[in-house]
Amino acid sequence: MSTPTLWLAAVLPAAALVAGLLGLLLPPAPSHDRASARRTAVALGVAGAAVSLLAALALLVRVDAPVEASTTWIDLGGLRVTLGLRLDGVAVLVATAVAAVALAVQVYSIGYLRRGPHDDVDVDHRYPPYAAQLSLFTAAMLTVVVSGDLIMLLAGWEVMGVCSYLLIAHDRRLPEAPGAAVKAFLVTRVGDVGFLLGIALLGVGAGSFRIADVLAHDYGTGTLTAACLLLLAGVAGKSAQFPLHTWLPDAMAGPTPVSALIHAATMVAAGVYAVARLFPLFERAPAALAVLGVMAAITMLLGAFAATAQDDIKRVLAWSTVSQIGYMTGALAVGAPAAALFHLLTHAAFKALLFLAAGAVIHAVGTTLMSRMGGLRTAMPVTFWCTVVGLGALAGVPSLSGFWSKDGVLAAAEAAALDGAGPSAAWVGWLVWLAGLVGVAVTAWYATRLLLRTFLGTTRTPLLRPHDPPALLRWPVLLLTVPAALLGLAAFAPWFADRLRVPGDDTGEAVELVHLAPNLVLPFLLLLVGAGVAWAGWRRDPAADPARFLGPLRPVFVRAFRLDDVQHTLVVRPVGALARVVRTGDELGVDGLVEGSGRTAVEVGGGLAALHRAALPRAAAGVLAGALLIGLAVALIGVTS
Amino acid sequence: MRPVIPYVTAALLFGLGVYGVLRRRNAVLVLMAVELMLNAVNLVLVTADTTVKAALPHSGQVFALFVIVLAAAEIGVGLAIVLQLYRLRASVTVDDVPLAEPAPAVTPAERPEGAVR
Amino acid sequence: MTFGQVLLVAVVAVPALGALATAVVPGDRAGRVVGTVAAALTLLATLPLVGGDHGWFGYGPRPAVQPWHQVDLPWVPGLDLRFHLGVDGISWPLVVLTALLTLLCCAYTLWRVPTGGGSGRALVALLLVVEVGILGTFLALDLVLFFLFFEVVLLPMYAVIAGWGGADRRRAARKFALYTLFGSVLLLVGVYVVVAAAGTADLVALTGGAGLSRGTQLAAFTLLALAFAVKSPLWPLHSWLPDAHTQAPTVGSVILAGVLLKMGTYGMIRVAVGVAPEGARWAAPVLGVLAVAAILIGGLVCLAQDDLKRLIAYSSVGHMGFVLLGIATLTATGLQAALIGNIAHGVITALLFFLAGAVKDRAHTGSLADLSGLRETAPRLAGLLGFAAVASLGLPGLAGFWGEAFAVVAAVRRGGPLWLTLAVLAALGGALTAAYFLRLLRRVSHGRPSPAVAGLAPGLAGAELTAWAPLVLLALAVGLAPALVLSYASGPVEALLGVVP
Amino acid sequence: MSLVQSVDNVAMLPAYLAAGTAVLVLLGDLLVARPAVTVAVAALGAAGTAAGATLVGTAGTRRTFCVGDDCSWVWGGRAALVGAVIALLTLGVLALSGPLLRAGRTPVGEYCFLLACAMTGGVVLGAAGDLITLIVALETLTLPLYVLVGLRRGSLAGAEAAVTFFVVSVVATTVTLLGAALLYAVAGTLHLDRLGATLADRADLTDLPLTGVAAALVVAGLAFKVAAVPFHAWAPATYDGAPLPVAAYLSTASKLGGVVALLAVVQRALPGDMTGPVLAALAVLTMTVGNLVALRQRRTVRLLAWSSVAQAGYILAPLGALALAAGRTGDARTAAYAAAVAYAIFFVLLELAAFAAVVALRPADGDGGTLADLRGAARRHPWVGGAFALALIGLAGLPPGLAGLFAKVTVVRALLAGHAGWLALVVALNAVIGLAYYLRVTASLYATPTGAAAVRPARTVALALGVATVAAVVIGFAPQLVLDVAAR
Amino acid sequence: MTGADVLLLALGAVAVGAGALVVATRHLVRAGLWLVVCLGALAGDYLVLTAELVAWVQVLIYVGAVVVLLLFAVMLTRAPIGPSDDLDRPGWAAALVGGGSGLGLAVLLIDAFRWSRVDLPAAGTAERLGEQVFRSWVLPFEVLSVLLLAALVGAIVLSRPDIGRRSADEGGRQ
Repeated sequence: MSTPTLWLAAVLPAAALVAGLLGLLLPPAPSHDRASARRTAVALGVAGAAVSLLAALALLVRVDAPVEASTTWIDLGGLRVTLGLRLDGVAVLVATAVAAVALAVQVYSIGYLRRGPHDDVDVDHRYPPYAAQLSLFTAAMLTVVVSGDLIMLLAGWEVMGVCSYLLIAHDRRLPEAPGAAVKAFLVTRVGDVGFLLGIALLGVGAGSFRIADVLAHDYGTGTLTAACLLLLAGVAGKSAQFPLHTWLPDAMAGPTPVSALIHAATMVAAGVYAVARLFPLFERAPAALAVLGVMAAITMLLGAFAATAQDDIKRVLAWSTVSQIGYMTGALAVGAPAAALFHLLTHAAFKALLFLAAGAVIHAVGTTLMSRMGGLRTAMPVTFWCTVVGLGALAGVPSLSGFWSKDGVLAAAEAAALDGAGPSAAWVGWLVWLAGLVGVAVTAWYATRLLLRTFLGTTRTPLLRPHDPPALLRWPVLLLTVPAALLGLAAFAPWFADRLRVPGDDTGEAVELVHLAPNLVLPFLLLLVGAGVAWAGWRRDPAADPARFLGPLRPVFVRAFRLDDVQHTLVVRPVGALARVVRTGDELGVDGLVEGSGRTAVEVGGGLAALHRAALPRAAAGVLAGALLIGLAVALIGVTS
Repeated sequence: MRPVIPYVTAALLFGLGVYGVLRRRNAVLVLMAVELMLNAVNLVLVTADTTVKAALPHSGQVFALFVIVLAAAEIGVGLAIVLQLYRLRASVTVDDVPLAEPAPAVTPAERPEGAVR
Repeated sequence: MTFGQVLLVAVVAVPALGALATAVVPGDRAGRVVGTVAAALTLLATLPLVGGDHGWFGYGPRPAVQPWHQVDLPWVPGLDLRFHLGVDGISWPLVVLTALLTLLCCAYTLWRVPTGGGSGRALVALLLVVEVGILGTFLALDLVLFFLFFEVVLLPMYAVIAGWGGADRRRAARKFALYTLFGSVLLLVGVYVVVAAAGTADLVALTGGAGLSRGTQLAAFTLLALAFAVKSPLWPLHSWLPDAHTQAPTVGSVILAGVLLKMGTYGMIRVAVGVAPEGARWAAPVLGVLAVAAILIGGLVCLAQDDLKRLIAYSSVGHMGFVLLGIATLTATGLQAALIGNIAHGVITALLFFLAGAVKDRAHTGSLADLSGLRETAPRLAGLLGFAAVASLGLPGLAGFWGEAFAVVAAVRRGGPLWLTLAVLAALGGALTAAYFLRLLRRVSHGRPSPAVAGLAPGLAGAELTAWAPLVLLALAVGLAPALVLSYASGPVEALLGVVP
Repeated sequence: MSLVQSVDNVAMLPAYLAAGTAVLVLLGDLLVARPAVTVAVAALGAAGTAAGATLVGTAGTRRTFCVGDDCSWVWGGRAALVGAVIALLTLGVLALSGPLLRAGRTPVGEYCFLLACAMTGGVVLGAAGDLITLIVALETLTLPLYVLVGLRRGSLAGAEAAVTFFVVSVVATTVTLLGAALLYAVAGTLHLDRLGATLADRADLTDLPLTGVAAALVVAGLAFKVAAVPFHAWAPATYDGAPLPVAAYLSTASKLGGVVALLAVVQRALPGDMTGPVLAALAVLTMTVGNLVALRQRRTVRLLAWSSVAQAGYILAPLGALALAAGRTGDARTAAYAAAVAYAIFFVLLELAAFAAVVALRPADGDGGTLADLRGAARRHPWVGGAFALALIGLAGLPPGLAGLFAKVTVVRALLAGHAGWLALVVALNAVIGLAYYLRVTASLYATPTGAAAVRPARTVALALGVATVAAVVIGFAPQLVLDVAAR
Repeated sequence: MTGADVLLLALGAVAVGAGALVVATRHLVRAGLWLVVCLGALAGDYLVLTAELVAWVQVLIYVGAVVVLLLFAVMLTRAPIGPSDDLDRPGWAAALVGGGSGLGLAVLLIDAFRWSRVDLPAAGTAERLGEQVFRSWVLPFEVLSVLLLAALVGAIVLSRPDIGRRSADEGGRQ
């Protein structure tokens, strides 16, 4: 491996990391020199992301074959932990996406976290730590991407969790923000328990945590299945898959750019990426893939249906993320990692675009509720058109990026279902395929609804004078429109497709991302149906919400099938109660025993002392009785022995 | 001669002495009971001289002599002590001699100050 | 005497003499300065210890303990007691940590003496005596000497708590003293069970069982493990700790949590496992189960805790549970995890207690209900608290990760249904750790400033930064480069495990 | 054959010195009639006795008053140790008596004379080779103390203490005498070594229940002297009523005498399988009850008294190892005896220091007072308070009171050498209870003072305290000194 | 049963009976007198057992000195001459312990000696005993002298409270 490549790969996370660490040293509080602190923070954040992006682009050019380098980090009693890089096409592509989105978010944040027009409070008085945390977040994700060692991957993985926690809790005006942040971290952390155990199983089996060693090791089926299932728990947490998806919608309490970062390129992508990275292991564990498939199918539909009823624009997008990640994991489940990764990339582009655009809307109208928007098309044309592109890609409008990648997923599922292709069982293919198809229609429905409710019709808050955002906000959105629209076409470029080849795939066949076949029509038809129904509903009464047609299902969908409540009832409350019980038990039981023995000693002492609260004869009696008893005992022992 | 006769006499005398020590309230009577016990010991010692093949003849009787002297000395001092007590309290009832300090006069509220802390 | 031997003796003698000097120097501040200088000199003396003979170049079987330097002088032959000190890869990091923390505490005391009665220099002198005991415990290679130093710590620490602690300090201090004495008298009996059976108290000779019968080993391990379990503390023998920590002054908590508890875990590795390996093998499942119980119960209690210092104290129960789980696995991985967990916990919890002390000193309350919005008024303090909490919950890349994650890995490595279950439960305990620390941060850092917090000055004193910065850096450094701690330990650990049947 | 036993006067020198001291004090008091001279004579005599005991002891074992192989007087290492220590304790107590004697309500001459008589008893006790000498010496040690205890003029507590001590002591002596008489009736000899040999040789005697009971009665009677439970109830009342220096003497020299007497019969005369279980039971009871009751004491001297009851338990504990067959092997026995002696030496030193500190902190001629009276004492008198704290911590058996720590270690080691692990555990757990009240006293020494005026400690008391403390520190670092002399 | 046995039995019965009255009578002074009877009977026992010197010393010291001393003490403490009701405390414990020890000892002794028979040894005359004391038991004899001296001085000190005051005055003068 050539040294420059190595250096570039190291720079990739390091640049952001350094920027982040330096940023943390800046004065966080409002103080007399905060203007300069903010400037420094901005410079550091943007520079970190930019350098990372440049490095990623350079690597994109340089890396055409997988490269790997590692050095021992620490050897724990025969278990080798390495500090290593493992670069292949997938890694470089994902890294590029991450860095690009990160840069866009950094730039966007400069403008977004200024004083808002409808807010007297100085929102960004803690900008330096915010920017630094963004940088750290990026660095962590990039670490996950380039890491050649499971422990190192875990490091990035967990740091991401912490950063998400910090960033979601950033906004001090929102009372629900800290709770959402804690939830985000905790739910993913619970998943990470499985992830850690899975890694431990793999590492212990191979005697090393290096991914190459792990992939090369021949595990027993039981171990492998267990390890893969455990890894899936972590994946479910990070990638917001059922049943650990509940944190993601709540995480919308964070500032919108943070949401963009989390949803587009970092947290949620990490799970999919990790599975793809270790795909050869999953291929050998069909049971795990089946579980993944079920999970994916449920998630797809769950997310899609939940998105239909939301009023909060960010929550619609959040649920759509849940659903789209379901497509990716579905692709993985049917043995098409390339399709999953392709969808990941296109999703990164259009979801970042959508969030930043939504941010622009929120910025303009000062609310996230669609019921208070409407008719913004004229006031915000740029934002409107960008959103149209984004939503089109999301829904899978032909020729936009999402169309191609979603088609890839559906085609793979169809192949698995009909032809039994891929490593998983046919029923998994059927499940994913059917769920995917339904999902297409529903996605089209809620995308249309979002567009109509937000931009068309009449304005519902007439006092506002919304306008397109300033340049700092506009340009990132505009630039993201390009990949959101066009990235799908890259699938036709062999060099691109080839880069999405996962490690286990050494067949040498060309990676086929797009299947230009008649059955492309089927999803397109479903799309039209979904969009048409939504449009029809809106036409009947442009002021009303099309979601009203959901009828009694609406509240269920709003609450996302009440899974939050289930989680609260089944996990949160029992744990809290258990904690109180254990605390009481510890204080009264364990400590009570200790204190009690002390008290008992004192009591017994008191009792014995009371025995001595007597007159002299008792002392003499003690002597004589003692002698008598001892004599008696000795005599008896003497007689018996 | 049946040595068991004086031995049992001694045992019974000792028992009577023990009973007296424990029963009597008057310090002088207690001392008398002690004398009974000591005499029981002496009887054992003197009788033992007849029963054992001692390395030194008459050791028991010698010991008994020493015990008599010892008892005399103790009674002398003991009576002086009892009389001293009588001078101070005008009573020689041993039941009035406490073993423990008088019951605490401090209130429970004060206790943590001095005792527990 | 070689240079290394001089250093070894100096490491114990300098703080002892320093304590004396501190006590007799006229003037309170002068005394504190003298004490701090002595602590600094001690730290300086510990550092070059690393430059010893690390390898084993001789012929024949590898001895289980190969000190880099050692001093071996007769003391009380009638009690099988020799003044035998030595340092190796297992003890050296702990020695340095002890010296460092004591120095930081002394320096901190230069700036602020806790209110409550005693003079500052008496506090510094007591801290130095505590240091003597801890360092001696880590360095002792004679069982009886080990016990002796183990006991030295007790009363000075009692005095620190009782003299400078919080409102309920007397009771807490008494509980601490009596409970830990309960542990150390068991240690005494255990030590002489071994010595009486083996005829020697030399740890180098004893390590590996030294031909002790199985029955003796079981008895010895039970006694020794109980003793160390009290000190560590292992659930359910932990209940002295929350009270002591809550009531102790900041520096007392720092020393207590930072290094004093490590005497227990160190003893468990070096003495209990080393001397009675067969007993260790026999008791490992029980130890493992209790360790996991400690993790879970510590976590759950923290989750329902409403006092800052008490929460941190209970968190120690959980963390020490991970360390003991590592030891209980009796694998090289587990022991190394325990060693690094020891160091990490020392650094991080010391920092946490410093911070909790700072919060409490400023806001005059430690109740979580009365604290909130710290990041609004004192952002740096809140940031550091966040850092420490995150480090403590075992974030990879910071010191706490290695010990906890690899204790779990070690349990997985040990294999079998029991250990796998323990691994799963311990990993869940890790999630609990996150839960209560996040709850702590949410209460203290976020939200609107409470009345107690509203008036805080945003800045930090220079002394505080001086005391904390090394800990922050260490938490990072050990996290990023665990080899700092473990590179010297692998040899001794392998050798130790080489003798475990 | 001469009419009178041949006498080795060199071997008898310590006894002569001790008895001579008594006589000289009496004469000096009669002829010179100056308290200072009397005290000086007594002090010189005590010092001379200690020196003589040591000198004669270093020259090897000397025996005299022999009948055949049985000797009534054996001046060996143990005797020299006991003699020297008792003489030194007498010297120390004399120093502590300074304020009491200067206060003027105590007859100086008689006080010193009685003390010297008691010392004579103690010196003879260590060398006694037969039961008669042993018991007579023990009485000589005790009888003057009845008087001394009652010497607080006009104090009802003092008179009551004297009566208590006297009555219980007489009863206990009678029990001992009965045991001795029965032993004689069984074995036909009164010399300890011969008794031991006889009982070891003749299984028919040891099978007799009477023999066991006789042995038990001797042990029980002697256990009274060390205030072992259940023969202890006199101790707190007596200590508290007696003048402080006399209480100090009772809890150090007198207790040491009891230990020596017990050891003499247990080691030389009685078979271990008879005495072992008795001693083990006594040890367990003694330390546990002593410690538990001490938890509830509010008067300083009573607390010390109960603690010294508990300490007697630790002294007896190693002998409890004799209860087991493994504890009766040669090495284990030797270790047990040596441990008991060593513990006793460590203990009397620390106890003397503790009493010296109490004397120093209390007004002359006062009693021990309550614990509340000691509040903040260490802040008013840092050195005295520090020494007191050190002594208390030593009694608790913790560093920095290394002497006490090594004492406990010695006991535990001896017990484990005798495989009496359970007894070692009891000792260990009792040490925990012990710490509870020692800590309470120590902590109250350093508490905020309540404002009582500071009393300036007398010079002699300070000297005694200083010497005892320095000695405690020295043997704390070099316990081998004590272990060596104790093992002889 | 020889004549000696009969004598022993008779004297023993007298001694035990008198002893019982010593501990049971309600007259203080009579207790002293019964003690004389008991001690006298014992002296007779000694004579039968050929311990002549001990018997005479018993009569001299015990009956002659100790009992007189005790009676003086009874007088000095102004005890009532007639019967008094408050001499005893409830007696079950005392009876238990006293009876237990007396009977227990008796059983042990009977168990040890049964109905064995011994010949009486040479008489313990003053000459023989003196020889024994000075041949074999000089040491305790000497120590006892110190004890007696101490007892003497001690008894005087306690009995005369003015001794302390005198030295106090001297201390004051110096």
